Amino acid sequence: MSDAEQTPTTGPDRTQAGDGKFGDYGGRYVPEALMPALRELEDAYERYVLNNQDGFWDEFRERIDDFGGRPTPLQYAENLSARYDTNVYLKREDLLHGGAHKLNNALGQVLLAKYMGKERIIAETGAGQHGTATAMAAAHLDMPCEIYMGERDITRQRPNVFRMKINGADVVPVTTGRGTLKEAISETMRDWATTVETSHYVIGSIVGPHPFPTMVRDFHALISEEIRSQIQRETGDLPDAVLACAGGGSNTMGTFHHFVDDPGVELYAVEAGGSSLAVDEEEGVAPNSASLSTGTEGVLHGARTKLLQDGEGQIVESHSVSSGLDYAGVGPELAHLVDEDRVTPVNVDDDAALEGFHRLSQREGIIPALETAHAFGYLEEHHDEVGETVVVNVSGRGDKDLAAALEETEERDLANAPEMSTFAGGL
Amino acid sequence: MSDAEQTPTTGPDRTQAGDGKFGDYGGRYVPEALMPALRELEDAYERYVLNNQDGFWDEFRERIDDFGGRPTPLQYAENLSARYDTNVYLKREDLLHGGAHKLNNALGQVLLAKYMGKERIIAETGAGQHGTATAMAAAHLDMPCEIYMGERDITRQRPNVFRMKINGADVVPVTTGRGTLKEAISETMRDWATTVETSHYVIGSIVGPHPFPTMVRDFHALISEEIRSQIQRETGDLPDAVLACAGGGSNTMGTFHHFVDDPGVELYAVEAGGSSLAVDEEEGVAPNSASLSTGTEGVLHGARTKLLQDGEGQIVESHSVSSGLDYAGVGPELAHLVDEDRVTPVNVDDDAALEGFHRLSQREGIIPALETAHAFGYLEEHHDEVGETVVVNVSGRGDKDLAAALEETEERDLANAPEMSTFAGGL
Amino acid sequence: MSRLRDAVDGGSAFVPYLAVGDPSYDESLRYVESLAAGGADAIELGLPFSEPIAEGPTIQEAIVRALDAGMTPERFFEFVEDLDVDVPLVCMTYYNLLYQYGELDDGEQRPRPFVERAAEAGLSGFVVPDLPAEEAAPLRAACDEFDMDLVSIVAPTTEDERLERLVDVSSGYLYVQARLGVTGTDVEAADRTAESLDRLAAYDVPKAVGFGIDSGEKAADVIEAGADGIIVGSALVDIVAEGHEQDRDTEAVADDIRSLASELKSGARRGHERRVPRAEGQ
Amino acid sequence: MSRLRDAVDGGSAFVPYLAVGDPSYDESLRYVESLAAGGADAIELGLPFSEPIAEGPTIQEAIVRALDAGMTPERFFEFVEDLDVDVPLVCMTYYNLLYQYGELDDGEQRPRPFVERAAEAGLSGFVVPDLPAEEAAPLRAACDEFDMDLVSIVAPTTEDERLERLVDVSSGYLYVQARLGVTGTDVEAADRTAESLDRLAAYDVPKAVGFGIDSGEKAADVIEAGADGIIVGSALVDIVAEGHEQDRDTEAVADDIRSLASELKSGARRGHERRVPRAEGQ
Ligand SMILES: Cc1ncc(COP(=O)(O)O)c(C=O)c1O
Ligand SMILES: Cc1ncc(COP(=O)(O)O)c(C=O)c1O
Repeated sequence: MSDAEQTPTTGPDRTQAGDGKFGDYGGRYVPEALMPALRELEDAYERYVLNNQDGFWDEFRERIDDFGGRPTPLQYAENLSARYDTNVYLKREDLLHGGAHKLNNALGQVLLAKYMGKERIIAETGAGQHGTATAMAAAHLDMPCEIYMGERDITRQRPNVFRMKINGADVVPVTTGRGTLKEAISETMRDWATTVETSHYVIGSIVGPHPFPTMVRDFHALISEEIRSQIQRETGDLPDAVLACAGGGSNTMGTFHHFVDDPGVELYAVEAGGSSLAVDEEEGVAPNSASLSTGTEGVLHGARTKLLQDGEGQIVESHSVSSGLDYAGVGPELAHLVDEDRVTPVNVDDDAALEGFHRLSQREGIIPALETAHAFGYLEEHHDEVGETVVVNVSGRGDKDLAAALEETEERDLANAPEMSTFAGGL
Repeated sequence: MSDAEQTPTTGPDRTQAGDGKFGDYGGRYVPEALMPALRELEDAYERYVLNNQDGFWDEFRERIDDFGGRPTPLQYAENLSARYDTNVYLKREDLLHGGAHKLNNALGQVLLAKYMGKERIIAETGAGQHGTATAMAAAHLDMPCEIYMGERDITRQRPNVFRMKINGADVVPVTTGRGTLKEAISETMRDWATTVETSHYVIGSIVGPHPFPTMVRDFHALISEEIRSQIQRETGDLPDAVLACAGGGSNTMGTFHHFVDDPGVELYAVEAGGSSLAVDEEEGVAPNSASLSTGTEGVLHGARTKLLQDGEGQIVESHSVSSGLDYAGVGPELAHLVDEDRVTPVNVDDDAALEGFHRLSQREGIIPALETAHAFGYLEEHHDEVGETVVVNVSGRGDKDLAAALEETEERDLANAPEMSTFAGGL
Repeated sequence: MSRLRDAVDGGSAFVPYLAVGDPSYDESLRYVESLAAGGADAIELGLPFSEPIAEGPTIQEAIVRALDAGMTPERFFEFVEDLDVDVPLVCMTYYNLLYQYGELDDGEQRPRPFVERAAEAGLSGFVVPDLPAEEAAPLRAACDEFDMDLVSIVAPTTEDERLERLVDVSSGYLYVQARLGVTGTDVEAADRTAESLDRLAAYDVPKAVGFGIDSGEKAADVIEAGADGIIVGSALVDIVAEGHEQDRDTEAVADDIRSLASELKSGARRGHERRVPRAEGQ
Repeated sequence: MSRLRDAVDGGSAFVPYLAVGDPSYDESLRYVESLAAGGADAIELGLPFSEPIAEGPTIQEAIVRALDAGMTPERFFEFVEDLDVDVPLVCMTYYNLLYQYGELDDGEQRPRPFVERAAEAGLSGFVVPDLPAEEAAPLRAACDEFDMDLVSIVAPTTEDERLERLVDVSSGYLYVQARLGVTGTDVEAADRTAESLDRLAAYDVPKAVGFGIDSGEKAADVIEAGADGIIVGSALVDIVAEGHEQDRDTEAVADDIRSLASELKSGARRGHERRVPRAEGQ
């Protein structure tokens, strides 16, 4: 029991699950075989998550506090504040168990699966962040767990694979296609389509068919619920701006949710600009992951949303220096809020993100995830446009990224990289 | 501002700094040149830490909460509790910023150095845990920082070296002797002896000359202060036993401090039994780090304490599968509490520690540091002797240990290791 | 009038599937024509999409081969036009490709441009596994306009109250999934088939059963259990894959395809004969 | 009566240091004897300890070589007994070795056994850099019993109120640290020396200045500044280290040691001559 218990657990807005539509976005574009599972999940979501049946939400709150380490602090960033002459506050999701915001959702869903009487957890993972969070949650709740992961990703992310395995999860290599996240998603859908009656598929961001985008957002909305009361306690007021990096958008919507109805709070979703914002149609590659900034409407992985596609509707391969942002789609709710001008989509390129990584490490003693670093890249470039008080979500810690950060830093001529010659040849 | 602020910050027992003696242990066995610096430090410790002059302690509490993530949760470990038919509570120091309890002390000392008007931080590190915590604290407080580290340790601990460097610290390779922790300590003492007037030496455990053992313990005593109120809130009572792993003993004394005067609470310091408890006099090696269990009285690194030495008083090389416990000495206060029969020194060998590592990972979804894993190795073997409620300090997370855990697991035939063949050849 | 309904309504229809452009445009043309030669009553032509979430590994790999060989929606329509077969053709693909195709005229709604082009190329209908009935209205409207069918998939898990909606929105035939899971041949084909068909008996629409059928015997069993037709994909794609991997002669592969097609078709007939006497005996 | 006081009290004493057993027992014997031959007035013999926290890298490496070659406290005493020199010898080591040595008789206190054995071997006193005055009583008592000296080190940072205590507990001579830091030769030797000596003027005990002296000229400067003697370690150990690394002939190394010793001793004499006329002139 952390001292968090003294904070009232208000829970998500106990309204409706909604119909899964955010304007025209969202929906449930999935094979018929999965429909009943989604309806069952929607029902469970309404009963347990929204209406706290059998004390689900209370149990979730207690577990995410005691096992996960909530509430996470909102820290005044002295050195950045001085640098920018702006009050910069950091929401420290990097301190959550597992090292990123991911656990909020993974724990919520695994617990929900338990309430639903499911016997088995499946999930897919690309870089391994969602996979490790799910494996931890499954171990904590004593649920068998299988994680699908592309064969190529498995070789690139061995430490995360190892973490999942020692947490007792089975990591199932996916050998079809190019052996990356896309194929792992297909394979997990396939497993789920075969085993829906006993398995729950833990989707890792606010993407996929209804009710996933809404439900995943509710689990992560603890972030903005806490920020709201923390910043008010500290400054007596709401912030002028809130920044969060956006891949699928789970930490983004988690950070924004409780501010959406406050028009005075600007919301910035910082995407990965990669090496360029253009799409190479010939190669089927977009060297970025900026689907909010540059994507077009389409249907991917069960939802209508903004995505990176070529002129014919084939999904292109996205790219980012941060593997956790490297996804061609984005949550439908976020796509909608961008269309409504409520959320401002912005992006910074790989170089700016790496400089953000080094800046936060050197000046604040916090090594951020490369995903998170994008938000700090944006802050550096636009600090004079964000008002007097800005909250940045530190969505994860960078320990998982040390090797990548080294390699990418060595290849570039960054303004603020430390001397790295000792590390020639990798970590 | 985390919600921790609602917890009253009682601070250390505001009594006296004491004379640095714990029975016959402790003292100040250092070159004369350092004496004035130690007296200056003792004076600063009394004024700022014990008497909160200029609001030092308040500032420390606010920073360790907001930057560090205190209070850390006390979590009921459901699965282990069921396994042992005993209420097992986990104190989650692994969730502290940096991934171990180390930051409590590093942040406290760097802040104190600032209050003292020092301009430069120096520290030594073996495995890199104390070095990374110090580098983070120094970046946070905008202090130049140099970390001495043996050349051999630098090659063995590259990720930690990288972390220190990206936090802006200078890592100074120590090439004398065997290039490990001992030489790094000598080198840092040497630097300090030359630069005492402007530098502060941040010692990383409750070892060294007075006032370090007392002061480092006070910074870490937040751990037991929190446990005490958390467990009382949860169970209405004190625990029957408290377990913590012991290397130098900083997390141990931090975990025990507020229970020392409660005779009903058994305190177990779990040392690294390594591969054997014997000392090989011929080779000058003790294949363990069990100085409380097997060591003899002597003088090392500025204090009289229990230590691992040969019959002539030469310090032997210690060994443990966990580099953070791998030290031939132990804090004088702990040595004294053992002599007084207040603390029970116990130990488990490398195999039991590795099994503890896998057990906590698999059953609770928490990958512990290999240091921490020793406490769980002990709990497994002696769970029927620890009473009905036991608190175990999870002093750190295991992310830093993945490569070592893999290698050591592959070499052994452990009862509970996951299948590891995918990882042949390392991470 | 529905060409698909007519094609499947005979009681022993054989509806094979191949991914178009696998492993190349020309080879694929030959293979699809062999299906017709082997007795197909209608053919499902897979238009490759980069994220085929409803496919098993066999068809997923076929789609990757076809994409790598340059298949696009436009090439797909040319393919249909180049084909020399006289059975109705169904386009099987994912909704995003329908949705993105072509330019919209004033007041026009997606996916009308795709449907218009498909009709022009000579296709008779669509199967879109990721398009739920709830979102099917615009496609349905365009199908009506161009006299095309929209085939719905019914799963073993589909609840009864949902069946009505699926039947409502669809035309031509119902694609009845024999078992849970995705396309593939690893599980006993007649699983739950009888049960599923029972639930559908009330609906006056032909039912073609797919998933897992890979031999004449299985085909016979499924038809005997009450299906109006069988849908076979992975077993045929396997022949294409193996031919490609072993670099076999196109004609030899086409022969094998035709011969499996014939086996499946006669299995279906056999099943029909087995059922009809029994039906008469009741 | 103190042999050490007598040895250092002449006004231009030369007190060299070598680590015993570096790089081997036999070579070390020769080198120490060369120091005497070169004019040493007393010799500090380093008994190697595994954690020499007060040493600079030069002496630390010497200690590692000596330990690797098998030096132990018992061998150290044998070494002292084997030595053929007629100047007083000081044992310089860390407290843990004194503390652990030997078996205690009833009522006996550590480190008496070590002191007893040292006296028997012919040593005249001790320098123990990690033993503070506060903890020195048992050693002091044993020294008194066996008529040995305990030399205290005075640092430039030592506060005045602390000086008294250091002087109180010590005998023989005071080891005056010329600058902050550890042993070594990298900094100007006369730094702060005059200042330190000024502070000590009131105490009637010879002052030997160490840290950083590596030439006759520096030796002269330090003595001229008021020291009664000079202590030289690293500069001599450097010769041993170089000889060992380059595998030089023992006698050649011994010659170099003797010649640096002579240079230092004559530097000290020169400094004394420079100071005495001046002192007379005042
Ligand atoms: C630290 C961190 N931040 C952000 C993200 C992006 O995910 P999302 O946009 O869904 O929050 C990830 C995904 O792995 C992550 O690990
Ligand atoms: C996680 C962890 N636990 C325990 C220790 C042991 O140190 P101490 O006994 O001083 O707490 C260390 C030292 O590095 C550590 O990293």
